[in-house]
Amino acid sequence: MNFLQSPLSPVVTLLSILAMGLALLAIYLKDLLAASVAAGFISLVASIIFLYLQAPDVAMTEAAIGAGITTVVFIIAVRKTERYEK
Amino acid sequence: MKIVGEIFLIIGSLFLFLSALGLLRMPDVYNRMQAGTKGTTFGAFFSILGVMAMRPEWFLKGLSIIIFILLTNPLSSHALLRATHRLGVPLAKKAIDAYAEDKEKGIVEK
Amino acid sequence: MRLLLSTLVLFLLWMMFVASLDPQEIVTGLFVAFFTSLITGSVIAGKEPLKWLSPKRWFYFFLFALYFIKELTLANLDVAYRVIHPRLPINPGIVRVKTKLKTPIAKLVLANSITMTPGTITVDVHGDTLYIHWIDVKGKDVETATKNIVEGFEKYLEVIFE
Amino acid sequence: MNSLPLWLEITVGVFIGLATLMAVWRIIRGPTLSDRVVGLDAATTITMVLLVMIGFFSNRYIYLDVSLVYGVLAFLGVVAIARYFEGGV
Repeated sequence: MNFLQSPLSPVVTLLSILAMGLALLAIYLKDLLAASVAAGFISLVASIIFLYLQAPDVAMTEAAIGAGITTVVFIIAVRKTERYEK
Repeated sequence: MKIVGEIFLIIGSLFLFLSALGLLRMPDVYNRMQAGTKGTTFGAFFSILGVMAMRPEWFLKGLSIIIFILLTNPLSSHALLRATHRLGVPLAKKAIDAYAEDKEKGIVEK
Repeated sequence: MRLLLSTLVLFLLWMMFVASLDPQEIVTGLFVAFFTSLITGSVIAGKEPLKWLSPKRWFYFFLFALYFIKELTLANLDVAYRVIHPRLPINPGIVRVKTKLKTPIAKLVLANSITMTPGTITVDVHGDTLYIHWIDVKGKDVETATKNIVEGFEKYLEVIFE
Repeated sequence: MNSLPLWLEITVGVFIGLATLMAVWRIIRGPTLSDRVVGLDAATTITMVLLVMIGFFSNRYIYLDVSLVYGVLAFLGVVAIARYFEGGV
């Protein structure tokens, strides 16, 4: 149990690799709205990691900011500018 | 009580798995949404019911999560499907589409 | 009357979220529920608050909940069968159905329930017509679809909300 | 406290992990944007269950609050994207 909740446990490593892959996807996508969907998923994975490392307050803040506010702000920004990257 | 909770946990996670499989296999957005909405709602319902059966002192909070999922999951799928149809994403095969017909006739605004 | 009812509903919701009987929580909850219902009371309680008190409606609500859980289970067995089957036996399409319900909240509950029944999902509501995506279309005309999809729920919802 | 047998923990973990991976695959591959949002919506519900499970295994009541807050805000995000499609926001 102690090993499974250290910062180097296999679960945390796998989740971090997943978050990195999605971050790369968010960089290479040309459709900016799809990139913001991928960024929303990154905050979801980060929230799971924080909760797994026993920090529920950080996880709650991450969920609030990453899932709610960031997606809405990105969408408003895309609406003001343009949707596809050149 | 513990046995019941374990069985509920297995049923719930199995249905979560099946709905994600449906998300992978179905041919178009509308059918994917069918599998995604129904399966995840049912899976979450049974998993949280299983947790509630094993920890009776968590009953109220689990009940509020279940009610919340039952209310919001259909709502978001409904909003998303309506917006998708408005974007003009076609149905899978040669399927009948009464909604598009009524849009052509002008009964529903585009 | 309306104020009292919405305060009570909001206070019960608050107690469900905090789930403790500490006097501090109860006093805070009463204050918050009262001031919230000053602003939004008419939205929560509706036009006729006496509807909330009739036991017949609550009994039918209980029956509706049982029927809903049964339909939800059937829906998921149906989805599981279609997903596991190697050839994906689907025949999708969007059909119209008509409903007899009038009030907006009844239509909302009907649309949400249809989303959870076997193989159907609501796409749009327009007046008394609902547009429904059906995974296995059995008949194109309005009567067959209405008979298959809506009628099971309508007889409960008519008593509860109308 | 009553804890689960190991095989059951592994079974539940494998099922939920595979479900998350398939939703991620739908987010990566989806031909249209709607497919990606459907994947995000399903992944949100799966993650809510996963957060409740982590709370159950480590026996902390406060973890259920994180799940509830996450559900509320992710629902808001999906509805905001749907409003964008219809021309609103």
